[in-house]
Amino acid sequence: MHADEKFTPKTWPASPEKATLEGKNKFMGFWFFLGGETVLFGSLFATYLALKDKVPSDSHALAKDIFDLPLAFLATMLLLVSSLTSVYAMYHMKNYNVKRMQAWLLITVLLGAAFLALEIYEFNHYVHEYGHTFTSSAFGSSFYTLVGFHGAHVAFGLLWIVTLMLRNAKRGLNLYNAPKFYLASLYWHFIDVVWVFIFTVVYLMGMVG
Amino acid sequence: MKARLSKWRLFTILAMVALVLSGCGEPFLSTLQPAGEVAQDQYDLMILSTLIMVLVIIVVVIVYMIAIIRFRRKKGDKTIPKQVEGSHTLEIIWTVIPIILLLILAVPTVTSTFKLADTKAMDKKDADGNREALVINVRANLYWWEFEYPDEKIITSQDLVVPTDQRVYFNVTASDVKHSFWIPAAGGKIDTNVDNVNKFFLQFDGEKAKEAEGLFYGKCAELCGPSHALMDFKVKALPQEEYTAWVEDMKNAGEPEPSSDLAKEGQEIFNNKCLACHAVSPQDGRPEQARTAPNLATFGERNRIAGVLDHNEEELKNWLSDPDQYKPGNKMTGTYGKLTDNEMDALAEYLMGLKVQD
Amino acid sequence: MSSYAQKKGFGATLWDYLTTVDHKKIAILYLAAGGFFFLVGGLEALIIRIQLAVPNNDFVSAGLYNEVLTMHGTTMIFLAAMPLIFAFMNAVVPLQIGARDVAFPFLNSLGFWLFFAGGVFLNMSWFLGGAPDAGWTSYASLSLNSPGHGIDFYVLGLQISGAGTLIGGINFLVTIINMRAPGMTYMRMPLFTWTVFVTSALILFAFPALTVGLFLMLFDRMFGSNFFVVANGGNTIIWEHFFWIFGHPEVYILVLPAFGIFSEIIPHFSRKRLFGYSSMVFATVLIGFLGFMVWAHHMFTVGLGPIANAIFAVATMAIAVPTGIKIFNWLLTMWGGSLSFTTPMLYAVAFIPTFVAGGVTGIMNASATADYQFHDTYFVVAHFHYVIVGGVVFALLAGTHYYWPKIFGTMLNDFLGKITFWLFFIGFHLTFFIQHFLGLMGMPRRIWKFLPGQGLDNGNLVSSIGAGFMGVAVIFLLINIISTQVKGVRVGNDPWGDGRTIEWAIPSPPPFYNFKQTPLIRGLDAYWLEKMEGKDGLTPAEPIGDIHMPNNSIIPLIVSLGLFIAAFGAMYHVDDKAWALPVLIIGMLITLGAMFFRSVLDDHGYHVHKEDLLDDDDKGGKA
Amino acid sequence: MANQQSNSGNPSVDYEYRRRKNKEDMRMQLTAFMLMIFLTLIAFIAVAGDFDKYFVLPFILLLAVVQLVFQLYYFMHMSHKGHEAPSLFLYSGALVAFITILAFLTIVWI
Ligand code: HEA
Ligand code: HEA
Ligand code: HEC
Ligand code: CUA
Ligand SMILES: [Cu+2]
Repeated sequence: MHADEKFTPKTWPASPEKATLEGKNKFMGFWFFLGGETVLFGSLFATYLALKDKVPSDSHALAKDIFDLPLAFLATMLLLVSSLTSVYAMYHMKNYNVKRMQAWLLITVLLGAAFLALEIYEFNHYVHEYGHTFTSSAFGSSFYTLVGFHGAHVAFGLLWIVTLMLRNAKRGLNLYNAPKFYLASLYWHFIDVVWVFIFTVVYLMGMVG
Repeated sequence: MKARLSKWRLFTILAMVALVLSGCGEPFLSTLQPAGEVAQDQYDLMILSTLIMVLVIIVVVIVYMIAIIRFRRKKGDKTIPKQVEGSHTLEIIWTVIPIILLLILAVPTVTSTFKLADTKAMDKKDADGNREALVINVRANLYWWEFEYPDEKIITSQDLVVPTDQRVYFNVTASDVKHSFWIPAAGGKIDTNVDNVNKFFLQFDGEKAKEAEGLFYGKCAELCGPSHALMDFKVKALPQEEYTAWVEDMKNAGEPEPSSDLAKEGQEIFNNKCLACHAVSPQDGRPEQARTAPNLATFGERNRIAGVLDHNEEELKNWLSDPDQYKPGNKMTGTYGKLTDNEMDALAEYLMGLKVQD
Repeated sequence: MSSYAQKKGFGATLWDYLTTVDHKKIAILYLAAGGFFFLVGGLEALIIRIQLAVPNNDFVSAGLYNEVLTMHGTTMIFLAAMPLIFAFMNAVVPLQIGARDVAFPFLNSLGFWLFFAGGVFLNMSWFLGGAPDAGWTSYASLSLNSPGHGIDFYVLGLQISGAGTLIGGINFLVTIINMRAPGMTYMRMPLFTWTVFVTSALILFAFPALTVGLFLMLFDRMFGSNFFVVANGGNTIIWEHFFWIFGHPEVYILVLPAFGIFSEIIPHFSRKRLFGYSSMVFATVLIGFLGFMVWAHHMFTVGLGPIANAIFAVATMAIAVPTGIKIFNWLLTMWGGSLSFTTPMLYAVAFIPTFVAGGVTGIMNASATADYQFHDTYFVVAHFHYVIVGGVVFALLAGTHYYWPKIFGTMLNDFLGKITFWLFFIGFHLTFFIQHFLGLMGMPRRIWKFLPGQGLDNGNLVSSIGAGFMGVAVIFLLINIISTQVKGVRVGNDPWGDGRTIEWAIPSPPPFYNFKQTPLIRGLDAYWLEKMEGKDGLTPAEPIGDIHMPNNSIIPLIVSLGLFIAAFGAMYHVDDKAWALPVLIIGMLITLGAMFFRSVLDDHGYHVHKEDLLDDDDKGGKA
Repeated sequence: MANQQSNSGNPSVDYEYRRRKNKEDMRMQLTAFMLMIFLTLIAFIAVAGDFDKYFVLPFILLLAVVQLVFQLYYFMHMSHKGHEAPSLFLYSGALVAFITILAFLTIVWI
């Protein structure tokens, strides 16, 4: 069995991501990595919650002043939908339909990029509108660190998916790259999971007070 | 053979006695000679836990000694011992017994944790709205300590003065980096954080204070920079009347009145160069942030300079000529220019005369 | 590419080690680097003890003392103990579970080089303006206050080496889950493998907390954020929590594999199976679990309030129970056995009472109000050296002697080994026993000097003399190692005799593919079982066939080098040095470029062919 | 434990079956997605609607947890077999994260 063996939809295995030992290892290792990432984000959430609204006495930008529902909603929708599109990509991966997979991945990437653009706009807005910056208060530091770490994950995820798409544009699917696509999509979902908590804990709870 | 044996025995006994004696340490410093309620509670807990631990060690060591002596392999022995899988009875025994031992330790631990954290008395007021308990605000600074008596409106530094045989309550905080406030003989430490004010209490036993000649040593117990090792302070534990007298003296101290000409000269220099940081009266009305150096009102009555140097003119001049040599990284170095020998003499005379009690 | 044992030149050997992805060679790299840092950390310990030998000593200055103290703790924990444990994990685990390598050989190498780059970076601070000086705990208010770049070296160095450790942890988790030979169920895994498994899980969950803490510190020191700046709403206690949420599991990360090593050595030299295997496994898992619930016992004096203190006190005490189970199981393993006191066994035997003494002082510390007295005194220093040196270092020394033949194919001299042992053992107790009393007598830790007349003089002198003994012991160890390797007497599969686990069934050192045929595991202590049935090898689980092997790669080294360079740029960027930003960018480009290269260039490895394997038989399976 | 193929004996029967199975799976995913959008909407509405704070906070947290479960079990296939170790480790990570957050909400004072 060789990793770059050619397949047809019929010979393509049921769980291509786990069909080889390498795939199985990657699959398992990546899940564990996500376990570690959970602690990482948990720590960032903890920091944020401890420092929420902790500002020097002369500053007034608090959570309930700056956040804005429509913006958060839009961002949430973008990311949620991109999660679905990456599910579609994996659906076609399992069916050995490279073209469709690539197409759905492209849509995912576009949605992710839109999300990032929105986030950059949002940060910019806070800085200019409220003087709420990374260095203005402990609240600012913890907010930008938490949301920024998530944004960095989105950016890295985009880079990863794009690299995979380009690298495998010509040679199609095989048991060597199927696990990679699968992991990238897991990663993307994980980013979405984190966002669910960010919009709930940071934005919604921030607005409730 | 016999002689040798008895010599050994003598030697062991002597060694043990020496160990026990040295094990106690000095009465003004050692946690093993508790000088008050809090230290006593903690000492009792230490003794209880030590007893439990010695018991554990004895049990382990007995089984262990038998095992390693009885079951040594004889030379050339090729037999294969029985391959035992385990034993449920034994497993249960060595799970349950430790749990019991731990419970014996856990119960008093939890009780005393709550007891020693109980500072409600700090807020109790009598009919006139005066606080009943004695409260002292402790502020730790890079390498020196300030003690403010908020109800008496007096401030002192380096030497903490407390009455014996009553609970003294403390508010502790730090103004630059984290330190930790510790008077080993009187009780455990509490951190002086930069983020908050911690509260706790201590009590100083009159009898024990006498044994320690009325003077306990306090230490900074949290790494705080180069001179962390030298951030010592002293605690004068006085009987109630003496303490009250001291407070009165402090309240009435006012500005210092130098007695000699040299000292007057010293005062002049001091007011020019030093007063910006150091106050010389126990009533320092400035806010906390402005009090950037030890209050020197009682300097002449201290028994250490800057917490560590012997209290005499020579050391004082040494200190003034180069503080950094004695306390690396301290915040006084380089803030007052060079002093001439004359200025030094005058300052020393003046400072040594700063007293509130006669 | 075929990497059979040929006589190679120095350059080729060096290149081989720089690029290797073979777990056995990576083990040697870890052993060498960790050993080196142990010497460095030990030297720092000796400086500490010289300074504290007599009152009012001026051997080192106050600032330098704090640097030495900080680097001693940091080096010993992160750069000596951790990598040495990784050395044995790498050397032993794949062999014990019948695997050809770890799950991710490439990442294994990356993990090593990241650790090494971080360690070297941290130690560069000595030459570039001063080492970190806020203690290995680097509490926020003090570390933000610390001038110069010392703390930046600490933050960046630990960040880089921490990434390497995390990678290593994940690697071993997957290896142990996915790569076990047929028949090796979880409850047939050797105990060392079990402890490595739990330790890896602890690494996975503990290191992210440190990562976040370090990021916050980095941002505060370099980018003007306010996490720990009280005036702007920050809070320094956050750092303390993160450090200990990581730091407490860390001590179990260190000690569990040590338990594992002893759980191999004691049965081996008692000729008796481990008593209560399943409860040992259970206790290991339980210790790992409880390890996450107790961190605040390092913070009893912070002022968290009586409720928190009480909860954490009781939770901490609970750890005595599973640890006690282990102690008694070891005792009962020896009970009724046939004990042979080789050097490794001496360490194991010395470990038991020593560790119990250290463990029970841990329980004393756990008694919150008593800890108000113990905390930050030499009592705590004595506690943790009893568990760390008496537990971890004894295990590492024992493991060095025990596994030396499996790693290098030669046998350390037992007589010299025993000299090392006795000197180290005596020196250790001389140094640290008396420190309990020093602490109780009012000696705080981390003090640069102590003043005469406080009753602390004699105790400190005794302690320093003990450290000298340990220093001599280590020199004997070095002599032993050198003379053994110069003599180079080869040994067979099972040089200690009585090997129980399957690594002793294959040649020492094993061929690069480990097992010609994957073995079939038929029970706990599989090799012992086979021997008892009169066979002298393992039962194979498959016919001889081609073996798939990964290719060597220089990329891990380059990735780590890039980060090493970038870290300098990041650090000096704060000083507005013009060259700093380009250096940062170049470093990151090197790293990212190497990673990109790796992901674009498919690397499917190569196969060792059946015919060559059969051939190998004649050469005695040496590789 | 060499590399093994998980293809079963008869490829074409298998193939039909798998196609169908994948399709069903996908339909489930869509349903899950709809639900998630719905939950998100409710959460936003709850906040926009100015309800009592002590109702809204636990409520939206609950919704987030439900979404988490959807993501994990549908999108990330954690319900499929072969996910025992992953879920064990993910939940352990979540536990550690939870304890951390709890501690930071209770014993980090200012
Ligand atoms: C390998 C490292 C290691 C290990 C294994 C341990 C094990 C333990 N440690 Fe230790 N510890 C450290 C390394 C380690 N520690 C370090 C490095 C520090 C200082 C960090 C710093 O501040 O720089 C520290 C500090 C430290 C403190 C903080 C002290 C302070 O700063 O005030 C506490 C407090 O609770 C503590 C407790 C414990 C306990 C309860 C155990 C338990 O796991 C011990 C359990 C073992 C036994 C109890 C013995 C065997 C059991 C039996 C024979 C059964 C019967 C026993 C009883 C009934 C008691 N440790
Ligand atoms: C794995 C962890 C580990 C190990 C093994 C050790 C080993 C030793 N440690 Fe320590 N130690 C810590 C971890 C460790 N330590 C930590 C975490 C701290 C807290 C730091 C802090 O407060 O921040 C600490 C603090 C600490 C202190 C307290 C300092 C203070 O608070 O002021 C002391 C004092 O005695 C000490 C001593 C020693 C000694 C004598 C050894 C000995 O066992 C060392 C034995 C080794 C040798 C003696 C090596 C000999 C080397 C040679 C002979 C050189 C040869 C050289 C060449 C050939 C190049 N250590
Ligand atoms: C920047 C403010 C500053 C100035 C100006 C200053 N000092 Fe100090 N001084 C300090 C600080 C801070 C300490 C505490 C040093 C330590 O213990 O680390 C101190 C300590 C002392 C002590 C020891 C105090 C004690 O309680 O034992 C004396 C005496 C002293 N200063 C005298 C002087 C004299 C005399 C001058 C002027 C010539 C002077 N100081 C100027 C800040 C200052
Ligand atoms: Cu102040 Cu140490
Ligand atoms: Cu701990």
